[in-house]
Amino acid sequence: SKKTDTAATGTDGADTTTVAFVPKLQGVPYFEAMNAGGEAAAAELGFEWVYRGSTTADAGAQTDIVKSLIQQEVDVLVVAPNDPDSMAPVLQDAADAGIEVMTADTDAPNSVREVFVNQATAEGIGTALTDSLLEAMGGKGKYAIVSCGQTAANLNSWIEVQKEVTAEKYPEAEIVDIVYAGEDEAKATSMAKDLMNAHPDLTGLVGECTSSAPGVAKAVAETGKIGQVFTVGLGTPQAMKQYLDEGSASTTILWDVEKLGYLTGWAGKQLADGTAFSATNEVSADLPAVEYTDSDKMLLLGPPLEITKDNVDQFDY
Amino acid sequence: MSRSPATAPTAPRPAPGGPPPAREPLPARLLRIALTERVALLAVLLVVVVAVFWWQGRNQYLVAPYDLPYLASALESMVPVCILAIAQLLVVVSGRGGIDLSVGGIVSLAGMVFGFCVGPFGWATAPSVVVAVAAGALMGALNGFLVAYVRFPALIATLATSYAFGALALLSNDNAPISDEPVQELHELTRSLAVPGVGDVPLQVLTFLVPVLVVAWLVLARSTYGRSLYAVGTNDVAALYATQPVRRTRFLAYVGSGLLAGVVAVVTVAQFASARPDAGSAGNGMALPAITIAVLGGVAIQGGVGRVGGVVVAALLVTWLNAGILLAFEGSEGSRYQLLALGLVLVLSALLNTLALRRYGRIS
Amino acid sequence: MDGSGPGGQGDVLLRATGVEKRYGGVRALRGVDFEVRAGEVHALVGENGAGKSTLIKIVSGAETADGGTVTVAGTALEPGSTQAAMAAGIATVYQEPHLFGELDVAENVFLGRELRHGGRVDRRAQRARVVELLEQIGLDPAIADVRVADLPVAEQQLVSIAKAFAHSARVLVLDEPSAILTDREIEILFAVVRRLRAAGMGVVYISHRLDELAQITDRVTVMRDGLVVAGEPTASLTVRRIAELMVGHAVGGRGRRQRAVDGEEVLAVRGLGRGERFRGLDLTVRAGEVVALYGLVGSGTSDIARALYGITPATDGVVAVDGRQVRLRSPRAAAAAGITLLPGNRKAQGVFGDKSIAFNISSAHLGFLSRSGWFDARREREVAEHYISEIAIKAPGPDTLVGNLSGGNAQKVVLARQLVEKPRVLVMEEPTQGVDVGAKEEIHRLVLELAAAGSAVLVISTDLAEVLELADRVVVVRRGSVVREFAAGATQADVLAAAAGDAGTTPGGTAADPTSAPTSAPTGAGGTP
Amino acid sequence: MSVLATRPEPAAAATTRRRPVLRGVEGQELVLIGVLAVTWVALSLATDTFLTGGNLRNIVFSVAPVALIGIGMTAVIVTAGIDVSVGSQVAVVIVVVGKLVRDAGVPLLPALAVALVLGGVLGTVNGLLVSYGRIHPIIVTFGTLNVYRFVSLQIFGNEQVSGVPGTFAVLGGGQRGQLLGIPAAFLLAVVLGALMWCYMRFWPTGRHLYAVGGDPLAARLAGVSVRRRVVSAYVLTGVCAGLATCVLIGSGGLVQQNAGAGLELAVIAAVVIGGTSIVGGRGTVLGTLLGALLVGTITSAVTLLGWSSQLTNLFIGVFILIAVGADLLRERRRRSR
Ligand SMILES: Nc1ncnc2c1ncn2[C@@H]1O[C@H](COP(=O)(O)OP(=O)(O)OP(=O)(O)O)[C@@H](O)[C@H]1O
Ligand SMILES: Nc1ncnc2c1ncn2[C@@H]1O[C@H](COP(=O)(O)OP(=O)(O)OP(=O)(O)O)[C@@H](O)[C@H]1O
Ligand SMILES: [Mg+2]
Ligand SMILES: [Mg+2]
Repeated sequence: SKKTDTAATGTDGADTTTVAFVPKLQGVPYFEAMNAGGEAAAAELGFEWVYRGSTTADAGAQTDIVKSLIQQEVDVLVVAPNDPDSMAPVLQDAADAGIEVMTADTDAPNSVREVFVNQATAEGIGTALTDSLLEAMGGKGKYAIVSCGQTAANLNSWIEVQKEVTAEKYPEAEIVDIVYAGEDEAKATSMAKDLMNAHPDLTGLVGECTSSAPGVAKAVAETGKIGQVFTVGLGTPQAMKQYLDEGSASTTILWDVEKLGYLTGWAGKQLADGTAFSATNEVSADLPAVEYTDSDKMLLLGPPLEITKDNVDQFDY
Repeated sequence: MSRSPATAPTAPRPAPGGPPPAREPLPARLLRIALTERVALLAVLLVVVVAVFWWQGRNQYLVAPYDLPYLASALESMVPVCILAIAQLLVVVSGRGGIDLSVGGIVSLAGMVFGFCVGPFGWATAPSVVVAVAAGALMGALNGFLVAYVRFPALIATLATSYAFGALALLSNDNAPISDEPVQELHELTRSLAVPGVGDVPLQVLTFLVPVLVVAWLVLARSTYGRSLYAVGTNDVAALYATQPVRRTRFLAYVGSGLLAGVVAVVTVAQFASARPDAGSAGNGMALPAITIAVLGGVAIQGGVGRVGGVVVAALLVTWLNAGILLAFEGSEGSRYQLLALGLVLVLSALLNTLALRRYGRIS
Repeated sequence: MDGSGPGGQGDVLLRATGVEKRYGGVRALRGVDFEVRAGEVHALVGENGAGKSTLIKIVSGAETADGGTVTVAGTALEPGSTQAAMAAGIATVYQEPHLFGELDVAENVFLGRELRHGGRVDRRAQRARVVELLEQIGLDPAIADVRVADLPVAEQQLVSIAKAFAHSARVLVLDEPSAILTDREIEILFAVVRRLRAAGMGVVYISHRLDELAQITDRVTVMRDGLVVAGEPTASLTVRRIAELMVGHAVGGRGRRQRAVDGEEVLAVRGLGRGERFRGLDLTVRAGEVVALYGLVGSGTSDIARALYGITPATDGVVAVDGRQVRLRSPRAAAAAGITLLPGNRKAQGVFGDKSIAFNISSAHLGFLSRSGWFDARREREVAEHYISEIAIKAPGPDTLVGNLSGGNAQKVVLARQLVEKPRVLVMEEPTQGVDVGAKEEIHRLVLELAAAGSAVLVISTDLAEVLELADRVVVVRRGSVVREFAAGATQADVLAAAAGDAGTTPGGTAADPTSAPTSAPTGAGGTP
Repeated sequence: MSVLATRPEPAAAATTRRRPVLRGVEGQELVLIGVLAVTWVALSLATDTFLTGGNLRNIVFSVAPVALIGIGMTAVIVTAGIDVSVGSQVAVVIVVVGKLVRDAGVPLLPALAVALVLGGVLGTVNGLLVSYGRIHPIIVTFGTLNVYRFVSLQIFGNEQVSGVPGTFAVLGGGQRGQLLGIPAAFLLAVVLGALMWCYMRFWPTGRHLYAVGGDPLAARLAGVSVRRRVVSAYVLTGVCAGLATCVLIGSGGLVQQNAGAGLELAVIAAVVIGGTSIVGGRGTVLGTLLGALLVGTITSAVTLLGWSSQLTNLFIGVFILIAVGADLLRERRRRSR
């Protein structure tokens, strides 16, 4: 069937703007939820939303996709870079092609992006993770972190904060080890078990990303240590539900991903229309006051959410 | 099957006493070559793919025009995989189950070496490039020593070293990429070059890919070493009896592979303006795609057979096919259908090839 | 004579009619009719590339014919199925031994038709049976559970013969079984074949050693260029006549040559040795001289050859070429010293199967054919074309894949490789294995020419007739050391006795065998049975 | 006759060069057992946590999938083939079965059957393309690696399967997945491995696998039905992949799109470390299981010793070289004697 893409081939100056979003990879609930939010924004604010992700999370594949979007002459390009610095060059190409460039979820600070839609500050996430875990652990004890990609910039920045917060606020608590399981839940589970074996007195585990959060919870459940070892993590609600219910996961730290997607779409539309952001923006009824800091050109969704078994059912992703 | 790419079809033998074999008409001849010669088959396929997508683009079936500039810019992602496929060509041809799974690890580690030289050490580009490529060659030499002299199965030796190199790359800078000012400026090496009539061609095609291809072709098709390599790969005992330096020949193939991986490391660092410790392992890693391209290009895994031409055509085919598929879909399906397309091209072209070879009586 | 047994009287067991086979452009078979009767040994002879192996491959289901039919005892055979052929009672020994290096002898013999016990392979029964078989064909029963890869190629050939005997067949096909066997082993083989014939079996016997035919076969079918040109009782044919039928024209006979050799010492070997393989070898070969190294399988001659070529270097002793002492650490070193080797195992050590004739010939002369690291493909072609005509390699051209050549033509290609750079010392292992009379003469002529041109030639052959025909001196090796040396003109009996030692083989013992008399006639077109 | 039967000389070689085949345990297996033993002893001395039930359980459980697929892969590689598509086979089976047990609530046995059959089908496609299509296995399976991955992603349809029930818990890593305190998944691998070991050693068709790998032409001439053997090896691998998938689903939870990614290398590594010749004709399942165990041990050892986890792969690499290298040296010495 013909792709009637008046906007895409923007030559005939049609008015519909196209905002394209490139996730780190397709198919994971997190980005699919952002996509849903973006589509909602597109419907309400009247622009075209393109969502195109690769099957593997690497800079090369992402670059090819960005290229195809440049070729498509979209008006706004939003990227959640797998590797921030690697994206800089191709984002430059996009800007040269007259496309408004922005980042969401993960920033590319050294790039030409005009705005970064941030879900929450590293401080916010790191602190929330640490506080909710140590609340479960009773403010003291040894815990370990099961992270994912060794080179994932944002995860590493959160871990830094967790270290600081633990050191300052919880003198009796200690991070005994940090391991990397990649985007592989099974590996995360097995590594979590290794950690519990290596440190019999371990009382806490953090799953740093959406694949290791359920992973560590599963490990606790399978070793029957529910109540002895507490886990928190950045997991998507539906994936964490069963663990939150059975108690192998205390809390999962996240934010309203669909709202993040909506905000992203909105921001893209603003860029396309050339409307500048003000210090606080009324984006929608759900997002009455989104803050914008001009120094680092960053839109901030707000503080992270603490999702527990009580509110997990509010989210359908 | 394994015979097809590298050997000219046997001319009909004038059956003594019998009637001389009838001259084959040109079209039939072209068809036979197209079907029996892997390179020709792929070339035809390439033309078809490009033509179809171009036509679709013209008639708005794609989300964007499939034109020369786009094809040119797509070459950027082909440079690394194509060079690495040539590296695989070298080692696979060298025989005895030759293969190099460690190219990914080498790209990562050599890339970090390059990053350190340019960044923290603040060296000039030229010496840094030399050091990085040399580092690659050195790692290749380790593989070569293990395979040719200690007689490790290539698959095991290079798998082990790929684990090791990858780990060292991560350790080298504690997981962090190197992307400070000087490293970012390296992007100049891979800026695109406006070619009149074509559009912007990525510079590395001319500065890295083409030279590599020319040299590889000269070495394999024209040099004494190339001949020795094919002999060793076909039957290393016979090669030994034919006074070939079997071990050295095989060893050098792996050195060459490592060296090319070093070149790719430089290209990748420049292209992404940052030296990433997981450059060669991110996603599916760099080794398997490279091997896939080599195999598609008609390199026979049992050794002794394979050509630069075939690998290049295969790389072009896959690159431009993928580029087209991305434009064929609005959403995310594109990158999934890329998998399907690659799989089908691999199997069907090989199938066609074998059927043809049986039809034309080249395999018994 | 012994040959005319019940031959030809029995009813037809195997009949092939109008068999056609093409390989691409090559017409290997052009409507061949062929039959084997019960209780006859039927010889199939022809030049290299005549189509013998192709025919028997089709009969055994290893290849599928393009036309024609094969019937066994009247019932048509399913084409292209080895199982069907076996089931019909056809057992085949192919020209190239087809065994599994990683498996042991017993398993090889029964592979595909294992003796079973409750579904499992009955190793004990198999082993017992194999020990019998090995003894029948004169092999050391101890090898029953040895990896085939560890056996010398001649023993491998015998194992594949044992494999064919192992199963009660009605038709036994032997494709050049004698090509790499010693005369002694051949006699043993004949004894077994005679017993099978007596038992009413039909035997197809392919060979280039025409003098054997009179001893063992009842009928001879001659093929040329994929056609049958004659089929007559052996008794009514002479070796010369058969040779003429094969070649298609009269062949010139030639008596044993007598020539004085007074060239200077080219190859001088002193006290050469390697572990238990061989020791204390003293040997000299003069310019223009042809010396033969003769020994039974396992006597160590092959190891001496490998040592002289630096494949498995000697551990002690010295070698000098033209008076200069040389260290033979690797084949390259040997070649640099002017020594080249025609390897004994064509398939494994000789040919690059899926490469062209040109590639195969040039492979040992890359330096010679290169200018400053760049390979000269034009000269390569010229060289290849030169030898294709020079030693009559039957092939479309230099681009033909050697894997597609007949056994004998492949052998010629490997030989050509040794000649390109006019070596000072030419060591030849089984120089004419699987080569037809015509080609054999050519190769012998070449060897002599090479010698005449001042090279020193060391022939390592188990074909005694050939040894005596070619050599100016025969050096007999037993258990790794020289036991005796004969000047030209020695009789087969003497040499054989020396080689076999006293182990039950005195000239008398040989004479006792009625068939041994004809054996001593020189091979080639020369003598008559 | 007896006069004629002069033996060829009992060549000095016979004693040295010639070694009888089919001794109880192959060289590489001995070496691996040695290396494993040393490592385990060292670890139990170095840490007081290694020799704990929990840890050993975790090790053997985490190697179970690789070991299971390795059983089939050994057969494939012995026939001089290779199957790099196992990871994608797992992906297809895991999404289908995952959705079945979650959405249709299919119970254990039917789900298991589906997994095995589906795996078998995927394997059959490979086998037929290799044997009847006469395409080199690496081309075929690189092709299907991509095609199967595509298929599974289409079935996933943009969302991972979360909240999978514990239908397969008996094969999972939890208490329910244990038999006498040993993970059932691992026991399964051991039992199947033993069966396969006997089959490849004592049954005619099992031996034929070696013949096919050693020299297919010779095998055909000997009357071995080469194609059937080849197909059977790939089918078996597919079935094993199906079984391994059930272990991966285990006590349920999350099923990701990247399931099985990179598994092919882990399996092939285990097989080749186990002494199976990549060019075919030689190898045993026992070696494969030991190879898998070695890799698993090292992975968890690094964490137990509290070393930075980037070191893991470094050590795996080094140990592979040690384990395989030791056998090479043995062989070298044997040959030079
Ligand atoms: N003694 C031998 N007999 C038969 N084949 C051998 C022997 N030694 C080696 N080969 C075969 O020859 C191949 C090459 O052997 P090798 O590596 O020793 O060659 P080489 O000439 O010594 O190399 P280089 O000259 O560079 O040292 C081996 O793969 C092996 O299969
Ligand atoms: N697989 C093949 N492909 C192409 N041509 C072949 C093939 N096998 C045999 N030929 C050709 O068929 C012809 C007959 O070969 P064949 O092996 O039957 O000869 P032969 O009589 O056995 O010779 P020799 O006595 O040397 O073994 C030869 O010209 C050979 O080149
Ligand atoms: Mg023949
Ligand atoms: Mg000998």
